[in-house]
Amino acid sequence: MSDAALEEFALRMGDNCLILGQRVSAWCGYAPALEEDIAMANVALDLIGQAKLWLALAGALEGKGRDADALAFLRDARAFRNCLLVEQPNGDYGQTLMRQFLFDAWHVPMLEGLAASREERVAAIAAKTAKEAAYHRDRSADLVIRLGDGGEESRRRMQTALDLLWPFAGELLAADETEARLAGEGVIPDLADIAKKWTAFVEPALEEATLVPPKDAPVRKGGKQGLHTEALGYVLAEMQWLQRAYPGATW
Amino acid sequence: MSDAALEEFALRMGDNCLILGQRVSAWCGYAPALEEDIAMANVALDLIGQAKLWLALAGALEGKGRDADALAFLRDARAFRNCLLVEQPNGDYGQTLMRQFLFDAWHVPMLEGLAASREERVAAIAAKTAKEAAYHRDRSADLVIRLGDGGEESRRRMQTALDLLWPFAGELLAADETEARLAGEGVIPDLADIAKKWTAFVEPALEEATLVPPKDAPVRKGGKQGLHTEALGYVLAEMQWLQRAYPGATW
Amino acid sequence: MAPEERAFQQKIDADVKIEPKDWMPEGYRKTLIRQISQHAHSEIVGQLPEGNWITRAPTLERKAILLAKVQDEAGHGLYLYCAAETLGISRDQMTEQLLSGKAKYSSIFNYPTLTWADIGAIGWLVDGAAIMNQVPLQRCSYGPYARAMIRICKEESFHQRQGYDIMMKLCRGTPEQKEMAQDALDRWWRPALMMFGPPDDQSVHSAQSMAWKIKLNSNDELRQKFVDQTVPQAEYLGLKIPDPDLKWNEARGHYDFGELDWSEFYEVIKGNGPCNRERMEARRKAWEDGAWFREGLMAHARKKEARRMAAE
Amino acid sequence: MAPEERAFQQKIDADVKIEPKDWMPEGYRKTLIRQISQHAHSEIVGQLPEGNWITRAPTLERKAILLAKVQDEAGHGLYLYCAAETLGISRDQMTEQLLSGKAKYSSIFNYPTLTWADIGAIGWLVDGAAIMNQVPLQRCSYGPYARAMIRICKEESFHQRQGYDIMMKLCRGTPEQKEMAQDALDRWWRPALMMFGPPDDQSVHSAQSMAWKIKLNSNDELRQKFVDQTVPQAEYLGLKIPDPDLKWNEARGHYDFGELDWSEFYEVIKGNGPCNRERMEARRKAWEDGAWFREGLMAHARKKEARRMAAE
Repeated sequence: MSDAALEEFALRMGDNCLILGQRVSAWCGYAPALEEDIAMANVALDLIGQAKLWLALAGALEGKGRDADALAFLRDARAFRNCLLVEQPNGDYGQTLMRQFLFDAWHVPMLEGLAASREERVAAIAAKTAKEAAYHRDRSADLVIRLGDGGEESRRRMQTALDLLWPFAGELLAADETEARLAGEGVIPDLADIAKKWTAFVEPALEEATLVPPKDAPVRKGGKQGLHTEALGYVLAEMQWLQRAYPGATW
Repeated sequence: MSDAALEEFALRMGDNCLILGQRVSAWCGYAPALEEDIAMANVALDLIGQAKLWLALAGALEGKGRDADALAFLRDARAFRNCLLVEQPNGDYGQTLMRQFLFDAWHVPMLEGLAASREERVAAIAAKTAKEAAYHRDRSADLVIRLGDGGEESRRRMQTALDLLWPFAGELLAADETEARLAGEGVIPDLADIAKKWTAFVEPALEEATLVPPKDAPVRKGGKQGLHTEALGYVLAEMQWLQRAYPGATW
Repeated sequence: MAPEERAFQQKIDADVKIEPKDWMPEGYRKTLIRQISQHAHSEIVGQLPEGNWITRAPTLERKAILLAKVQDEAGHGLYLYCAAETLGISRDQMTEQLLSGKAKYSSIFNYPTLTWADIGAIGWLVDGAAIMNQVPLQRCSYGPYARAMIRICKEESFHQRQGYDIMMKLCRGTPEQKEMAQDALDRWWRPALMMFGPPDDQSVHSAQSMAWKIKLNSNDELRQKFVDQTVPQAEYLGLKIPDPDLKWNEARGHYDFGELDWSEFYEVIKGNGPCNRERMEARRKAWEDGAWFREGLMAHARKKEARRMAAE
Repeated sequence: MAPEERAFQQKIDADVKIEPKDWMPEGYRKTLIRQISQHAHSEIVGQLPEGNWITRAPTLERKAILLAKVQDEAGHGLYLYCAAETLGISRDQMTEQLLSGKAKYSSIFNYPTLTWADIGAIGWLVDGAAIMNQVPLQRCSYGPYARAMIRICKEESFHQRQGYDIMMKLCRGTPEQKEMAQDALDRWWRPALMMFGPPDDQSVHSAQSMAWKIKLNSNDELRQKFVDQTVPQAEYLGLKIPDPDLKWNEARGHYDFGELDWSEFYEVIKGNGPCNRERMEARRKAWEDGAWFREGLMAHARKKEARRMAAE
């Protein structure tokens, strides 16, 4: 098993959690109901916690003494490996929920599959985090269904969110060379299998929500290879500023 | 004449130009008409140019080898000396124009007064920049008048903008100790006099615009002493990120 | 005094808790609603100044701690709204009072968080002062409020320790970090002391509230206690309290400290603090932008109910 | 061929400029409107990828230069819209065609600017390719377009030098900066080559446009010229062109270079490039958010006119 491929994979997992956690955390105090403030903080908290675990693993595999914070706060955009979906702007609360739903529906089977990884450190992180991911998935699916099959405006907003975000889902579901190799080695699950599970979860939920995925939308991807949208740079500028403004300080 | 007071004053002038220029520059490509894209870029360009002059002077007076870029890109929020008005968010285009109008109406008599400064370096910068400031002032006043005395929606938006921003104008018009001392030494004009000129320009323009300043609005201030609103930190994070991400690089 | 009112007061004097279904004087109910909802609103608005640094926290650990803290505050808001609801007011009514400006929240949240050290100072000083105010309220006469306080105080003391820990890291850090810590103390010290309310001789409502045991200590008493507790903590950090009149008074066994400028306090209460407008705008925007979400959920609930009825 | 059409073609063959009031075939008018408005739209949309770095430019000088450049682009948009208007279409109509997706703009602007080096690469490569396209158009048969091109080309060559200067600074800078420059070249090289349009054997409209002198060189001819010009510049910077097939062909006196993946080009044209959606959304939002502004100014103009009439 190649350490470089595994390091790359750990970065992707960690960056997905980090960037989505960062996005979600911006809702604190601004959500549409107090319960949602609490729930969003909870999602962000779990994601940041998971980011720490994956990035620590990536740093250890790299072997250059970079810890999770160094990776989170001192890389430039091109070195980030998150998928494009998670860096998309929060938009309205419906877009935030839809982004979460599409991500969670991938995250849960992925973590469940990873829990059976031949690589112990990967299996340990996945086993530790799969349950909280499932909890968030159930919650985001429930809200997508209720708002889709809700009032006229909520349905319209959720459909808009789906149209907007659907093209980004494909990136999560298709393996590149790194992932194909790791799957072959039993380190990560086969992404084709994850895609099936994703579809099996997402399709009935959207149907219940009375929402229709856009037809023939081309997949937008590149994040896993560090080719991001212009949105990421701004996320990083804000997130990293303090670390970079006081280099070498401990906090 | 105290170099420290003059340095402080040069910082204030420079930071006002820098932060307002930074705010305004965010309109590039997003203004409501092509002519406005061009005009906003022009305003930003002149302000950034002025910021360079003032900050270079401040750095020279400080005498620690910091140039204009070091001051612009490597200070934290508490060390910035711009007034609160210029750091206020762009809002809609009406708020951007109103902010500009209230600032320009101060900026022009200030620069005209400074052109007669006993301090040559100050007089030189002021003489060099007063004309472009007057040009911007005439333009922002003209637009405020046309939009205030325009349609129902444009009037409503401009009045909202005035209500929002009026409380920040007072900070520009009242001298603190530093400014009182410098005025006494003939380095800068008397702010009471500037305030009169400001009012003499602003009042008839607002009247023509059919806009009414809010009554008894308490003055919001603190920026000149480095006590900012929470908005500034985000402006700096974005503006400074690249410099800080690659310390010591030349560009 | 009517017999039921006498019985009520006797229960209070005997430290028997008043529960939602018990008889209570209108003034007691109203005062409690005002006090509890104001406290709840403070938790809600209090998310904003700290939330301002979540996306810019300097490490993942600090980001997580801050997220958890802000989440706790929202949770406290929730308990407190529930406690107030037992007195016959709905959460929506309270929200409306907050957004219309009719209800108040703690003035401290009208100050901006300008540096990361402010997050430390808020935990240390603001949560410290809050605990000082709240610990006695665990014994207050109204059962639901007293019980909410027990839960809240436990979490708050955790927050205070985390805030102090941030300050400690800064004070043991680089000179710039230490300066940042001192600057935060300089800005938050006086507003924190004002959290105990105006001096006793200017304080209204106090006597009745004390008799009802919904206020258990005087403002000045708590303020003194806070100063006595905090000064040694500042010394341990190596920070200087920004008060030239501060000194230990051997005779009183307390620290003497300088007069506070109460005109600032009243200005902030009137709405003229540094961030009043921004705080209220943020809450209003959250509420208005979220209207479609709340309505959507209600529409779904109605549909579901209609379907259930149709199926029966 | 009708006599007026023959006269028209003779003027063109004799290098006499066609002016707005002259007779012209409908096809000439339509083709020009399409070409000029597409060029104008490219300038407008082209503000966005570069504008993306104005607020993050690394020095005040670079910020000013970039601002001036983006301002120039808006200015070019303005000249070009004016040139197109002489052919009987209004700016609002053209804007509507852009926003509805009916009109195109240069595909290159559907790629994102991910680092500061992209600003250098755009100036060097994208403006370089644009100039290569535009220089011959200074001699095109339609007067207003030719004159706009003269002005535009002068400014563009300035922009190209500034872009090259950014690249130079990066390549002479830290290893990280040099890596950033190479990365930008790697990403922009192929899209820049595609700016000259599909290979000649796939290109439509070309023969007629050449006869009308609104297209003066073939796509492949200009592309070759661009490669020949740019390769030595890259070498001077110490950067490697990302094309394994690139090599000097002594016999041809030109560089040979690898096949381009035209399927990507057609995907981007179809709307499926990395930023098509964001670019159009940004333009639409600017237009819609600005509606009140434009209407307000018109309302004022109407009022003023009414007052003037009343006073007469």
